[in-house]
Amino acid sequence: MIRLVYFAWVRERIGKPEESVTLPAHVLSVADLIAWLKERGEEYAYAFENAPLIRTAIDKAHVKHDAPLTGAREIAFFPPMTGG
Amino acid sequence: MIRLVYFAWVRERIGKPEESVTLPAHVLSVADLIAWLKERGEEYAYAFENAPLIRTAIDKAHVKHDAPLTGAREIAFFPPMTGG
Amino acid sequence: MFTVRVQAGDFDIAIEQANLVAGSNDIGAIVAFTGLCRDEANTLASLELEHYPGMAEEEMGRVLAEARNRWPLDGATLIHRYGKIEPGGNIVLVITASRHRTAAFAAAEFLMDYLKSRAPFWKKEHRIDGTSGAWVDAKEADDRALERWKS
Amino acid sequence: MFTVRVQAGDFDIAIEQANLVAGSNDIGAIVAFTGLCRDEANTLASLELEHYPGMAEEEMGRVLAEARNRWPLDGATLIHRYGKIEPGGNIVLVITASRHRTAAFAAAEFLMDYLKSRAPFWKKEHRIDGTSGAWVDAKEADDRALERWKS
Repeated sequence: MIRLVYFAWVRERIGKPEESVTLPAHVLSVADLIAWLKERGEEYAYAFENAPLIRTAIDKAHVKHDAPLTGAREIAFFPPMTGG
Repeated sequence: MIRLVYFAWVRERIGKPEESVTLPAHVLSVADLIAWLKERGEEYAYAFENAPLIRTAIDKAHVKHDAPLTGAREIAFFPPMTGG
Repeated sequence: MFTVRVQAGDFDIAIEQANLVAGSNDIGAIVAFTGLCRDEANTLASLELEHYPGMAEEEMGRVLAEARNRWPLDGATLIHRYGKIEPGGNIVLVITASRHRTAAFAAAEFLMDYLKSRAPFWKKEHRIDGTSGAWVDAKEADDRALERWKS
Repeated sequence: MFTVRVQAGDFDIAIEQANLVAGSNDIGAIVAFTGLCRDEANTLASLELEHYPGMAEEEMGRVLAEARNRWPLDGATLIHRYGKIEPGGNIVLVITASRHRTAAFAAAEFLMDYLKSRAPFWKKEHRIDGTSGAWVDAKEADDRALERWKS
């Protein structure tokens, strides 16, 4: 089981702030995970419709979409940040 | 009569914060005034021994040593500034 | 002293500066950046700041560590608020302290550029007319601001 | 609001910032520079700041006018103290307010560079051992700092 967390309009589009999922064996990278999530329903397809825009963190550190998921406990998806 | 004011170590070397003087007709520029002051005594010669270093203001605005004294009411001499 | 805080409540810049330099006599320069909730069009009731708890603090700590690698800082304070903030209210505070002003200025500007594009915070507008406005868009200008630190 | 003050007494940065932005909702960024009395060697009892009354205010006003010509500022406060100031004490405060942080940072740094080399203030050291130390030398670094604004 791996924990997925969503923020801002990614959270709003998916309709929940977090969930735990069991990943199939072929999901090895962030990009794989996004592709897999988009198949799970319209809300995911909507949230990730412009996938390259979506930022990702693994265990609270920024990663790129080619990052491997090995050892990850919490994966976060969110739009570009607008703090400060 | 023109008012001369001195600050920091220029003031300390000359031994007074200000004075009023009547300028001879040949004193036309700041440089002329410095040369004339240096003839007035050791304390002035000491204060202006490195004349190019000394900064000048006419009526509370910075000027260079070639500035004319025409219309000046108050001329200030002081070392490079060290505020801030 | 080096401090990172993420909080809902307001901050007082005078208190933060006093804490930062307390007991030190060799700090000559303090630069403090305050980011405020802005409302040019007079339509905004508040900005709501969402954040990623835990990661926000960690990322701010990483950005601060990078600033300390680049400039000789004697202290720094980073505070970012979350929750609803009204126009004119404080959002973010970055304070840098150094012997000399050039380092304090450069580090503060670097910290703000990096916080803007790396700290996990998102702004949503709430309008005076009661509607929930849009999520604020990330600015290209902020990404461009990062480029100058990469030389 | 644009303010220039020369005073013997201390200042409170929180009050100055609050006054600067009072009644305005379109200021997004405030940069505040505080210059402190520094004593690295632990030999300093105080710095005594001499100034040229009248010209100090006028010159600070001229420097501020030049900053306003270069950057879109919504407000600025310049305060310079004179008299004896102990280590750790405040000497100078420069606050700039703008819609965007880049202008606020650049203007604050410009103002400090110019105040250092154009505002008529001079620092003399008084030592803990009771001797009156030297007048502080103007730094070449401060003159070099000016050069970058001349492009």
